[in-house]
Parts: sequence; C-alpha cells; structure tokens
Amino acid sequence: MSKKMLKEERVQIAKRVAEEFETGDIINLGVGIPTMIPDFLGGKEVYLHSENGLLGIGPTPPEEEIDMDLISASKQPITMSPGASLFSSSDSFAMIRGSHVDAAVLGALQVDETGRLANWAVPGKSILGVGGAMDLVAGAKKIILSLTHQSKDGTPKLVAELTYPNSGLRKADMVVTEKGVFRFIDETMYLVEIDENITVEELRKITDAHFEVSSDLKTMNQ
Amino acid sequence: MSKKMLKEERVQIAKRVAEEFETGDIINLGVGIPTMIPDFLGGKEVYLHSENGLLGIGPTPPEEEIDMDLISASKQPITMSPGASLFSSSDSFAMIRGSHVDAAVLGALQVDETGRLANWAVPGKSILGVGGAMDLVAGAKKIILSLTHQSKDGTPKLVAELTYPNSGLRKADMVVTEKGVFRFIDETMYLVEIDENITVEELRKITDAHFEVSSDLKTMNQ
Amino acid sequence: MDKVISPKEAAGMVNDGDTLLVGGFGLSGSPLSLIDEIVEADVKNLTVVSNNLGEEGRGLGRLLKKKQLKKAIGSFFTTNREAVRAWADKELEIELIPQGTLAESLRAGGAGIPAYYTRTAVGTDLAEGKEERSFEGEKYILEKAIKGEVSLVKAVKADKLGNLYYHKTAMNFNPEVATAGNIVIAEVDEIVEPGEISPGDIHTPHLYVDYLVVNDRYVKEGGRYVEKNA
Amino acid sequence: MDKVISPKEAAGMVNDGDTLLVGGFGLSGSPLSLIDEIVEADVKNLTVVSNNLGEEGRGLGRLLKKKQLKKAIGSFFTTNREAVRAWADKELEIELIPQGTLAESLRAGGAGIPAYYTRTAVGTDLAEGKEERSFEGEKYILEKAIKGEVSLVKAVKADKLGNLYYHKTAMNFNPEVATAGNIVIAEVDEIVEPGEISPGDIHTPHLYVDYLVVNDRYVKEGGRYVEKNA
Repeated sequence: MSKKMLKEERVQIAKRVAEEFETGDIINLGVGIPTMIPDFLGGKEVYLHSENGLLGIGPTPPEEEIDMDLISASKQPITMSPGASLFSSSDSFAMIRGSHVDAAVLGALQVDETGRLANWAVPGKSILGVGGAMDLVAGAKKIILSLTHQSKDGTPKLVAELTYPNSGLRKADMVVTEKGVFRFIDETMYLVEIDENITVEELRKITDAHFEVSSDLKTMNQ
Repeated sequence: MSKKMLKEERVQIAKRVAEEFETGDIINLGVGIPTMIPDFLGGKEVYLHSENGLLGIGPTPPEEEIDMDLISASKQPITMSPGASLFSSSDSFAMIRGSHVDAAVLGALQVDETGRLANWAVPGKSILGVGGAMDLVAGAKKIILSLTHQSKDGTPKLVAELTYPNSGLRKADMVVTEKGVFRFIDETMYLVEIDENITVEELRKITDAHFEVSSDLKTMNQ
Repeated sequence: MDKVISPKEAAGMVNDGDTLLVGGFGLSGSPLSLIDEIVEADVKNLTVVSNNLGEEGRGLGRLLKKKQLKKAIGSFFTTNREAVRAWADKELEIELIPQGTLAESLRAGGAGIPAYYTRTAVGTDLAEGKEERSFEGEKYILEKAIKGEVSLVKAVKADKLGNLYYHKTAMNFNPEVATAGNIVIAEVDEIVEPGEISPGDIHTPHLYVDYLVVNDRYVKEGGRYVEKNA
Repeated sequence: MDKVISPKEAAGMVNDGDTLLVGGFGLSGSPLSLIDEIVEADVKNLTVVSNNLGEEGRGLGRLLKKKQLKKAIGSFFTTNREAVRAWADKELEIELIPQGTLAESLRAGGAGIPAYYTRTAVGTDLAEGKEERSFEGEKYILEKAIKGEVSLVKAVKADKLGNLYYHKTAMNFNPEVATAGNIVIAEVDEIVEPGEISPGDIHTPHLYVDYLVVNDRYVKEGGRYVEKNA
C-alpha cells in the first residue's frame, strides 16, 4: 500500500471522528491519527485538553514562535487558544479521572467485540511506556478509538478476544477505521457506517470480531 | 480576677510562645491567645499560614483598607506580606496534613500529662464545630498549646486524664500558660520554666497533671 | 455555548432533597445571590455541604431560617446560633467533618477518587464508624469522596467560556466545590471575553462550569458585600 | 534565610541509593543544570521518579548513560532507546505507573495521604499485586503515596523566599514533585525580590522549597534550552 493511500485512510478516519463532536465539547486527542482531527472540525468550537497541563490547544505555531515549554502531550509545540488555561499534572488528571473530559480519541492496537481495548503494550515486548492511556480509558466520558482496520501485514485489529494486554475494564463507545464505523450497545458491536468501496461481506473477512449490522447502515463520510 | 489581669496573663503567654520561633518558620496560629503572638516576634521573620488559603499574613489593615475577602481563619481582615501566596482550601490543608507547617499554636480546653489534648468539644454540649483543629493536630510538625492555666472557675486544664473529647492521637510538644512552660519528653511532662510569682509547690496545687521539674528550671519570660 | 442564565433559571435546577455543595468560608466567597434565589424558589429538604452555614440570617443562614434544610455537612456551625438551636430542636441534622478533610473529600469527589486515607481525626469521636488502617506503623482512617447534585460557587470574574477567577481568600473551598457537583453553577460579579483572564490566572478551568449567573443582588461597599436595595 | 546555594552544594545533598523525585515532561520543566551537576558528582544506585528519563543523552538520560541509576519509576520510557536497552540488559529496573496515578501519588506524598483508590489500571497488568476494592459497585485499586529523599524541580522564576513560578506547560509535574521530597531543591532561571511575583501567580509557595539554585548551564534560544558552551 502506497504512503499516499495510507495518508488518505488516516484522513478518512480523522474526518469521521471530527463529525462526532459538538460545539463546547472537551476533547483529549491521543498521538497518531487523533492529532489530525482539529483540521476537520469545521466551525465547531471544541476545547482540546492536553494532559501535560493545558485546556485550549490552539494552532501549531510558526517556527519563530515555537516555545518548547508550551507543548502537547505528544511533545509537539502548540499555542493557546483564547480562554486557554494552564495547570499541573495532578490537576490535569483530576479532570480526566473525574470524568470532566467529554471524549478521548485514542489509537488502539486491538479492540474486542465487546469494546474492550488494548493500546499500550505488545505481548513479548518490553512494557516500558503507558503514558496517560489508562487514565484516559478509565476516566473520559466517551472513548472513541481511531485506528486503521488492519495492521500493516493485514492482521485484523478488531478481534473476537484481545491477545494484547488490555488497557482497563472500561470499554470503548465507538470505533472508527477507514473501512467503517462501529458502535457498542450492551457489549455488542454494531456496524453503523461502511466505506463506499467495501461490502459488508468483504468487511467481515478482514474483521475477526463478530459484529451486527445496524438496520440503519449508512455510507461513511457522506 | 480583673479583665486587666487576664489581658496581662494572655500577653505573658503570647510573649513566651513567640520566643519559640526562628526566622523562616511557617506558623499557623489558632484563634484566641495565638492571634496576639505576631506583636511579640521582634525582628524574627516568620510566615503565618492561614488555613482558609494564604501563606504570609501581614499586619491588620486600617479600616478604610479592609476587604472581607482577605481574611484570616478567624474571619478577621488581614493584609498580605511581601511574598505572600494565595491558594484553595485543599491546597492549604495539603500543607498542613503533609507536615509542611513548622508549628501550630493552638488553644486547648484540656491537655493531659502525656501531651494528649482536647480543644474542640465539651462533653454534654452540642458538638457543632471542629474547624481545622484536628487537621492541625494531626499534621503540624510541632504542636504548641497556649492556654490559661485554669478555667475561670479555677478548674485545672492540665489534667491527669482528659475528660473532654480528644482532638487526635498526636500529642502536644509544649504547653505555655501564664504560670509556666512545660515540655513533653517520652510522654512525660516537664516543667521547664515557671512564672516568678509562683513556687513549684503552689503550681502543683493548681495542676491536676503530674509533671517532673526540669533540672534546669528557669524563670519564665526573663 | 452561552453558559449565562438568569438567577431564577439557576435556582430552578435545584430540586427538593438535593445535596448542594456550596463554596465560601463564612460569607466570603459565598454565592449570595444564588442562595437568595433558592430561598425564594422554596425548594426543601436540602442537604448543604459547606464549611459553615453562612451567618445567622445571611448567606446559607437564610436557607436554614426558612427551614429548607434537612442536613448540614461542614466543619464549623457553632457560631451560628440558629444552627445550634435548630440542631437542638431536631429540625436540622448536622454532620461534622474536619475542615481539611472536607476540602480533600470535595477534591476527591471531583477527581474520581472514591476514598483516601488520612491521619486527621484518628482516635477521636469524629472517626466513629470510620475504617481504620495502618500504613508504615501509623494509623489512618478512610474518608470517602463527597459529591452532590448541584455545586454553587462564587467567583469575582468569569469569561464567557466559564473560566473562573477568585478574589484573594474568597477562593477558599470554591475550586474544590466547582469540581464535585453534577451541575455546577458559578455566580460572578463580572463576565469578560475569553482571553481577558490570562491562562495562568484561571483558577477553575471552564470544563468544570456548566452555568454562569451574574450577581444581581449584592454590591461590594467598604470591602463587604451588601444588599443592593438594603 | 538565604535559600540560594551553588549547584555543587545542591548536588552534594544527593546520596548513593537515594530516591530522587524529578519534575519535567520530557525535557520541558526539567532541572537540567542540577541533573548535570549530579552527573558530575558521581553518586550512584539512584532511583529516579519522573514521568520520563529525559531524552537519550539529555536531562535525566545523562544519569542513565553514566550508569548512576538503579531504577526508574515513571509512565513513559519507550522513546528513550538507551532506557529500553539498559532494561533489556538488566542494568535498569523499571516500574511503570500510569501518568495520572504518578501525578496523584506524588501529590498524595506531599499532602499526607498515604494511599487512595483509583479506577485507573484496574484489570490490567499494571494492577498486579495491587489491592482491589469496590465502591458503589465499581472496582478500584489502592495506590500508595510516593515520597523521596530529594526533589528536584525547575521553575522559570523564584523570589528570594523560594516562591516558584513555572512557565506554561513546563509546570507539569513540578508542583507535585515540590511537595513530596524530604529536601526540595528548585532550579530557576531568575531570582527576584519577595513581592515581585504576585500572590496569585505563585504556583509553589515557599514553604515547600528548601534551596534555590540558579540555572548556570542552559540558556533558552529559539524556544529551546541549549547548553551555554555548546
């Protein structure tokens, strides 16, 4: 798969997740695809929470205005939007743990058919980084997973059962891949939107998780 | 006893407690006698912590500068000294509970001969107020009790055993009354200073608690 | 995203039997206009969590006077004679909590911490019924988080997003209270544009604040809030 | 009451085997001069509690490179290849803690709270060996406070009393770290007179800070701290 296609897939995902938000939402964006979401928010005013101590991430600064003491949780230079506030790590995670963040958009290595997710460690490899992943999984009001449907070698990421270490008891509310959009209702996975270039039958072939098809299935990003 | 004498006794106590401090100490002063201490600090620069959210109480403001949103824990108008800082109640009590306050000077209804104290409730009466007393008793690095030696009707406040509800497991380090100064070493009470107008024998008669007399007994406030 | 509502609309969010978390230390930092509005709204059986019950006939004291309170949870009620009398007459339940424990339990309520251990009050009457446990040889008690249906706080200034700035020691319990209610209503003297309160000066970030109400009943004169038409 | 000491004197307070609590998120808000001084002081067997180990060969990464570390406790070490290699070679113990739990445990350490309950990490590998308990039907784990012998923090400014002001998101873990060490040393770019940082702008009140050290090795150029003589 060419790099260009991968970029397009990622845009497809970011665009779709962006539709989920309403003006006023407080959102925490994980690394990777989620960082592309702000470009697709249109007119919606949402507030981006950065767990290293800021509410109100603004646009990326031009090179000459970069201050590496004003950075995102991905350690990228940022600016502050009007009304932004600064606070310490414990205050920042009090917001997350206390369920004051409306949605966390996270990447995932795997998600199972009930919504349980794995996004911090690979079995057999060193477990040396977790960051704020588990805090966000446990605390955000809504968990949206944004990931490519399969790994580079074609292995499904939407699985019947996790084989990677899970990130908590809390389950995802929604999964967005370049192939479709899934929601969980009572621990059952429903396909609610599908990419126009794939059929449900084809999707099942690249999805290890069992999913129901919504009676109201729509085409994605249209 | 005339009001004037009571005032003198209170001054005597406040003056003696003030001697305990060193430049740089962080001190929390309770209501009553402790509030008189700042007048007797001489040149010593100490920092007064107010549990409602301020470190660095300055002098009482003149009437025209009073702001009832800048008050002490006794709800009296105050000012801020240079280098003062403002914070919330949970941050303020984190300082107290975390043992970052060098000394709390508290009033007491009773103190027993091991240093256990009672300063918040009277048996048989309604128990409707505790304030920060128990937090200070549990958390301050040093507990100094300042109280008149007897209650108005002559009942000893330094007792063999508390009859009033105690304020915590933590014991006082020092007791200052208008009659003498006591320190606790290994749960034993030692008289270390005595007022010039009273003998040890006379002091024993108005003290229910057993105390040892320090081999190095001094005259108080001299 | 206009968070500004009328005091009447705010009071309408309080229902009979609710637990209200209220900022303030005595009258300082107390949402006086909101309280008066709730007094007029006539809801009852309220539980109030606040350090004090205002003063006699002022602030939260008015809810007591009008017999709208079932219970008061806080650290110091002794100086409010009406509270003492209402308690003696069994018209008011009182739950006494050490001041620092009150502040920390409210913080815990907002921070997703259901319970924590503290040395404060171990071995006293206020530890009765509370679980005791030792850590490294020292005794502690388990204290539970405090949460409520509605939080009422007072700030001197807000921006339109709901960021709050408190004035000096009128801050007190307000930042904690602002995190621990299902609905959080802030009474403010002034509302400014986003950006006018600088990022480092914001005490309560707007994600905690659901509604803003402008204080329309009290003005500050001679360093004290007094009723406008008094 | 002069709290200002030389970087060398500060480094001399760190002993072999100590647990150091260190502020910073990556290199931002990291006490770079103090760390370099400790590298030169040659103490060893240190345990470092910090969100990361700086970067490879920078900040705390230098202590690792010089094999002065026995153990690292933090939330994210994956991007420091040297840490990964040292761990694989069993030269470095690593204890992984979720970022929010790390921040809260440091706060607890400073606030006299020995332990608290959190939902974070329940049911995961990181909850192994931790006590589980339900509150209102939800599962939580018990997390213990973190304390240390020496805290190292970085602020952009201090006054002579030791009040600290942090610059933007360089604040991160510094306020919590400043409360949880037996000895607290703050590295600052500038020291001003008491009163010059206004009461509402002080992030860490001076009662937490034992010593001040002026950053003498790094200057900020193009928004980044660079070595003066590099």
